[in-house]
Amino acid sequence: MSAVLEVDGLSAGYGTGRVLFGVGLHIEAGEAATLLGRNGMGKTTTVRCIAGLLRPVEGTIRLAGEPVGQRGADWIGRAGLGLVPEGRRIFPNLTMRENLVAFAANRRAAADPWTLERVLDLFPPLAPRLGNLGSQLSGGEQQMLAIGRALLTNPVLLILDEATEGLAPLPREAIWRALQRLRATGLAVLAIDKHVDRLAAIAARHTILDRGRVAWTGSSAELTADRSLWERYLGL
Amino acid sequence: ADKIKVGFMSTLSGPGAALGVDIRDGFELVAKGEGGKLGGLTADISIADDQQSPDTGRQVVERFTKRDRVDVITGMVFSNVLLPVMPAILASGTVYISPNTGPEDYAAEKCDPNFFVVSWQNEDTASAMGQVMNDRSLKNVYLIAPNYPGGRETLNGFKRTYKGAIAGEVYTRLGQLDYAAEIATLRAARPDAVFFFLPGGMGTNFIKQYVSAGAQQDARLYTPGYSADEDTIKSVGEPMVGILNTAQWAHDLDNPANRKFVADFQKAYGRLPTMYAQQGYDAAQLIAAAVRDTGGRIEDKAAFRQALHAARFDSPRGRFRFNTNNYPIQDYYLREVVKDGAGRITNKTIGKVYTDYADPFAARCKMK
Amino acid sequence: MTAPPGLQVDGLRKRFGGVSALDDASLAVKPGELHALIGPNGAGKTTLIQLVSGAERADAGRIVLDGAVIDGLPMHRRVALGLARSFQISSVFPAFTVLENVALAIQARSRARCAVWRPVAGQAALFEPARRVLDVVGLGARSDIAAGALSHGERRRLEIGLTVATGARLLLLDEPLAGLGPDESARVVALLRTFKGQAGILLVEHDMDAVFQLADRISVLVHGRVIASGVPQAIRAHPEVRRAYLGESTA
Amino acid sequence: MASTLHIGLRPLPTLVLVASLVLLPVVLTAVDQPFYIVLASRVLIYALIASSLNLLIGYGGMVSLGHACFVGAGAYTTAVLVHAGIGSAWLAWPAAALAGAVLAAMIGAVSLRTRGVYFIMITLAFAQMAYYVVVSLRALGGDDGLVLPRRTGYGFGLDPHADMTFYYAVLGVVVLLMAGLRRLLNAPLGRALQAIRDNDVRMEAIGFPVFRIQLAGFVIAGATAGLGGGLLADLNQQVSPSLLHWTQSGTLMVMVILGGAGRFLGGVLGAAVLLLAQELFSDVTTHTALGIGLVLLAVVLFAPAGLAGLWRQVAR
Amino acid sequence: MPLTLLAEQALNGLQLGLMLFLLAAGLTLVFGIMDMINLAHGTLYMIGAYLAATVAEASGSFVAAIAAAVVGTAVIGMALELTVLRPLYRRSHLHQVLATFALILIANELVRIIWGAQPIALNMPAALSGPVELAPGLRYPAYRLVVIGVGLAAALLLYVVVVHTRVGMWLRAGASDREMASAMGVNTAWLFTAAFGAGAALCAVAGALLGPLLAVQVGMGENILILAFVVIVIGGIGSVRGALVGALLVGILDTVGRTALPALFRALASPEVASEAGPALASMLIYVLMAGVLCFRPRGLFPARG
Ligand SMILES: Nc1ncnc2c1ncn2[C@@H]1O[C@H](COP(=O)(O)OP(=O)(O)OP(=O)(O)O)[C@@H](O)[C@H]1O
Ligand SMILES: Nc1ncnc2c1ncn2[C@@H]1O[C@H](COP(=O)(O)OP(=O)(O)OP(=O)(O)O)[C@@H](O)[C@H]1O
Ligand SMILES: [Mg+2]
Ligand SMILES: [Mg+2]
Repeated sequence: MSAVLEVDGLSAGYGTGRVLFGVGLHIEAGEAATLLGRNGMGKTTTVRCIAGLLRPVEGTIRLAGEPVGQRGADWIGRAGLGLVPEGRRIFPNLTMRENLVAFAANRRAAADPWTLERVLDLFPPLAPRLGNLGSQLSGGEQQMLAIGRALLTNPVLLILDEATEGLAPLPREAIWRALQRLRATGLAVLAIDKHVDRLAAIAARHTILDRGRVAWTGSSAELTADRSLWERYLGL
Repeated sequence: ADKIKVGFMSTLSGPGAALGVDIRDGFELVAKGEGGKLGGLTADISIADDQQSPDTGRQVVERFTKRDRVDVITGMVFSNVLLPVMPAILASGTVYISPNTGPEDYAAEKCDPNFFVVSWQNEDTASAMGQVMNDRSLKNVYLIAPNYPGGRETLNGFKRTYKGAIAGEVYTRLGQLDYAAEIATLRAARPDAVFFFLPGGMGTNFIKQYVSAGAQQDARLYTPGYSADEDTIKSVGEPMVGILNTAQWAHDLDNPANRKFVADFQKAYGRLPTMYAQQGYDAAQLIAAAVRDTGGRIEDKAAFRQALHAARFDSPRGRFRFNTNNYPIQDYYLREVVKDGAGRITNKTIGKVYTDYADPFAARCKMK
Repeated sequence: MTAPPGLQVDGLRKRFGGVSALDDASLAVKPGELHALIGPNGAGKTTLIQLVSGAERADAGRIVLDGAVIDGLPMHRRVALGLARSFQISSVFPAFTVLENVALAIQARSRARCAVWRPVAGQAALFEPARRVLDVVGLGARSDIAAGALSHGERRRLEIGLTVATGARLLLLDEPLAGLGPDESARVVALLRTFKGQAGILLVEHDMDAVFQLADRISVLVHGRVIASGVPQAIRAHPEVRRAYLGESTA
Repeated sequence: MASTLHIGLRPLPTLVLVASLVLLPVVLTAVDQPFYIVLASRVLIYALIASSLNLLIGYGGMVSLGHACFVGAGAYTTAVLVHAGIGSAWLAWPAAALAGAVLAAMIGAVSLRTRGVYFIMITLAFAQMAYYVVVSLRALGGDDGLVLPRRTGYGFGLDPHADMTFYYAVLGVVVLLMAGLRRLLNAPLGRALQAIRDNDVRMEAIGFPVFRIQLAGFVIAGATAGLGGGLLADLNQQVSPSLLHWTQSGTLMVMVILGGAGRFLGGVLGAAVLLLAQELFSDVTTHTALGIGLVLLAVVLFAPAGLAGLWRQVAR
Repeated sequence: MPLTLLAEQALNGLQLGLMLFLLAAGLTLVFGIMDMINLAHGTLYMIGAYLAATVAEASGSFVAAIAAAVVGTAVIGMALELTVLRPLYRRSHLHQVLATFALILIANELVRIIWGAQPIALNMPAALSGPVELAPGLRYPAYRLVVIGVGLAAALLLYVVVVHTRVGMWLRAGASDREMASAMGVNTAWLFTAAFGAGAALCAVAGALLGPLLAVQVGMGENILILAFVVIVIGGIGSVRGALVGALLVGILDTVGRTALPALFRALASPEVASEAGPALASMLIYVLMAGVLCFRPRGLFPARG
């Protein structure tokens, strides 16, 4: 079984301030993993490093075996990382259709590659808004668009940073279901989300960050079993 | 004195730079010829750029008068720089010698013993052209100039002598790029001839566009010499051919001083001199002559001014002397842009318009 | 006419080109009531807040606050009348420290908000209340770092803090819980509960647990129309609401 | 309390700076270099004008490319008053400031409906209109401008034409206004202005009358620039349309950015360095612009926060 | 005014507009789409003209001149982008203003040092130097018709690329959120360098094409640059369509103003006032237009869409 993502001893920060201290994280092909933790613990920072948007201070990151090293974010993107960033970050001056098709790629000649049609099936509310500029979309529509945009690149590793924020119950469920189906196609997923209980059902492996350090890793079973974790690290 | 300090301030950057550079080159040619001296005195010439802005000009004048304490200032091209800074120069009791613009004020009531103009009064060349039109019995002329005092002055000069009818009188924007509209209106007015005054790039644009519109056949272009000189020819090329212009000088005037000047200038700078170059050249010659005549005792201001006014030097333009208002009394010539034997496009003298012409304002000057 | 106190919204319409974002939407928020506004993505909730807060003009309809029609008023005048809103996508002052952010909101209602002489720095009257607000939203420890350096969740909380600090009597909150971790959500829910009775709140939120915990009444917006309005139990049972919004999950 | 915004005033450096400015002309006279007194006066005046623009660009986020027209308004007002026989600085300078303020109020009221680059361009548009008005009005001397027969006087038997007297008059005005400016920036209004630069929508949403606050800032800057124009007219004893030309607005903007937009002494530093550099280069070469250009390029590439920022980098 | 004259003036307005658009096109790309304030745009235009003039002088072929100018200017443009502008993307617009202003100063001096202060000649091909008979009584300079044609072609090309190709989408995406665009797999760095080069090339086309109509001299870029900015802002920054419409509006209004206004004033007011107010108002007309447009449409006529 081949590792899609291997992060080892990752340290990073902004300016002089350190935020991450030796974070490690491994994801196998077709595996779904999560990154959990309170606000400000370093989840997004980890993601930024993986996506090449933030230069690590130290540590190594390998994508599908390839060391990312000094590669630029664009190389990583083309190498098969599909990012649904925190805060949506869709392109406000492109129409919804442009946001979707501009970066579409069928890298892996996948059995059933993602197409505009499939994305619209996943998120019916988008269809009537294809002509709207990104800036003219509702919060939730933007969120769905951000997910669709990432899917259309047909990634090997999909990273969802709070991808269900601002989604109504129905589309949220749609995403959970889609993720489940996707895993069958061998797509690896790294999810960050506040709905830990739902994630526990979908993802196999979980990592909890606390003040920039890995505080715990384990399986869904272990996570659901040990409520003390929830109180200590997730505040539940 | 053991040396003469000259403050040379001209427009050496921006669109107007071409003119300032010619004046400077002409001026330096004299000093070079004398091995760095003017009239026997070591010449300490500090050169400064007024950027065609009175503000900067004022700053430079302060430096010349208050820090370098120069004996003579010269070099300014444009009246919109000269007029604002002149009071400061005169207040400091420094002599100014204008190698180009000769505004009305200082020709008339405000004439000043420290203010000399070696070029012309702003209306002169235009007046000469008015005369030409009369001589050629052109009865219906169209006038174009930029909408600023210099432009109006020139057209007034033209109207002062021109007797015929005026088909139209248009004032365009300073620094205008496109003249298609004006040209169309102009041609609709069906004039016999067009007299235009558009200094610098404006002239270049106008001529290029006028000719490409094929209007040259319907109405010929007439202009003051400084809008049809070697620099404009260089920038316009072929379309210039056939343009008539008036000037106090031409590079083909046949006199020893001129032959020397043109030869030296071409040798030094590898191009034909323009009126501006000649004017700068004479400004320097004037200073040199005065220094020589005072035996280098320029600290005696009165004597120095006397010597300047006497103006004993051989000008390339031929006969030259100062009027009571320290503006020139000189001849004016008609030149035509032609393609000469060598296929070179240049000005050719085709006649004399005025002999010993004096500007009409001198009468209002109190100086004797 | 004498409208009852609180917020009254009658027949609001708003079109964007072809899209009809709001189509004859009406609802009322009684003083001190926590009124939840739920509905599918793109139903028009944020648009409604935009119109009520004065960020955009309605094509038709009337907005009445405590009996006074406020349609025409610019946003800042409405805030002065006690109507403040929060943003779905956090909108803070990145170059200012967290504390200074909130202090601004306090300054906005101080009489000398545009004074030209007395330095702001060290005006306890501005910073003391600000600190209290930060403690409430749990940013007390972060008060001296630049707002631009906050994490997403922290910024969401500052967003709420800014709105609360205006001291408005009627708050329009656009998904205040979005992006908050479980414990932070719980903290904010508790905060909102303390407001009950003191300030009216129009709460737009997709977190149904929170909504059903907090709301006195709930209105459901679908395609720019309020299809149902009532107490939580009624809404939870409402068939059309289940179909259009809740789905079967929260049965 | 920790604040990134409060503009502190370190007494010692300030004292040294002001003291040296006071002593400067005495020294220069001692070494018989009156010219540099004039130059210093010019630098001071431009420092004031640039600082007024810094208030807009650096603190208010209102990037105006029309600032020269307020300078022009003040300058021409002074010139016209002198021609009308009103020769007292006590009248002429306030009048200049008033002219700047009124013009700013009119232009600001329209321009502030726009944002960002559109604001840059609309301010430019109005400045260009002002320029063409001045160029075309023969009453204002058209392209030749107006010459002031004499400088405006201060009474008390002081002679404004004595370079030193004029310098001190300017110094007084500039120091006073800079002090006022600092006060303003630290006060609630100043804070509000800076917050609007950061996020105008949020400011409106927490209850600030954004438009009015920005207009206030715009008018204050306009008035200051107008006053600067008045001083300039006196210094040069001449006014001309080139004062209002868009390149002038550009130069002022360059001064601010060069010195450091949003740094209190940014405008001052920028004006001083640019003018002195010009003086220096123009003394040794006629390719002044080349030198200036290289300096600017170096600053923008290696001192992102402008000279004032560099100051701090070095200080550390 | 006779009909032919009316027609001719209409053509002149159109033609002036497209002259401006030639320069505005490159500016729309760099300033509008890529969102960089490049004051040195006029400088590239000047360089284009000078290169064209030099090559035309040497080779005698106008086509060769244009080709050389385009290639040369594009290379220079990309070099500038790599060395000076690339470090500034992450910084505020103000830094771009300062840097590109510095470039203007430097370039002008260098050009003066290399080519001298006197304007230099760039003549149109003899074939086009005369007028052609469009309609009986309506002769129009052939060359200006070419300018009209090229202007329209440039507009069309730019519109198609920016609005209907992926590259155009990447550009717009990169301009609004560089980081995210690269995360989506776009090599923004090189994309922008290339686009800047294209912008420079468009400058060169403008410079080479307008050279025969306008003086080729130091500083020729500055004044026309302002007009180009006006055009773009009126149209709506980032909109090719807007830029074209803006250009035509400015061209026609300016032409009408210059021809009709003075006449109008002469009819209404005293000659004194007329000769003063007429030209004055004509000169500021386009700025009045811009202020008016922005007053009622603060984001231009066509707020940012292709
Ligand atoms: N741009 C930035 N500059 C400086 N510090 C930052 C920046 N972004 C985040 N930080 C700091 O880094 C730490 C981790 O931030 P990060 O966004 O990774 O947290 P997170 O786990 O994603 O939190 P959340 O759940 O709120 O998104 C926080 O303390 C935050 O203050
Ligand atoms: N400026 C605009 N131009 C065109 N359409 C717009 C504009 N703003 C919003 N819309 C559309 O109006 C509808 C309502 O938007 P709104 O933001 O109010 O939805 P919402 O209820 O807040 O949704 P969400 O829960 O996802 O935030 C959406 O379908 C959106 O696409
Ligand atoms: Mg995060
Ligand atoms: Mg919403």
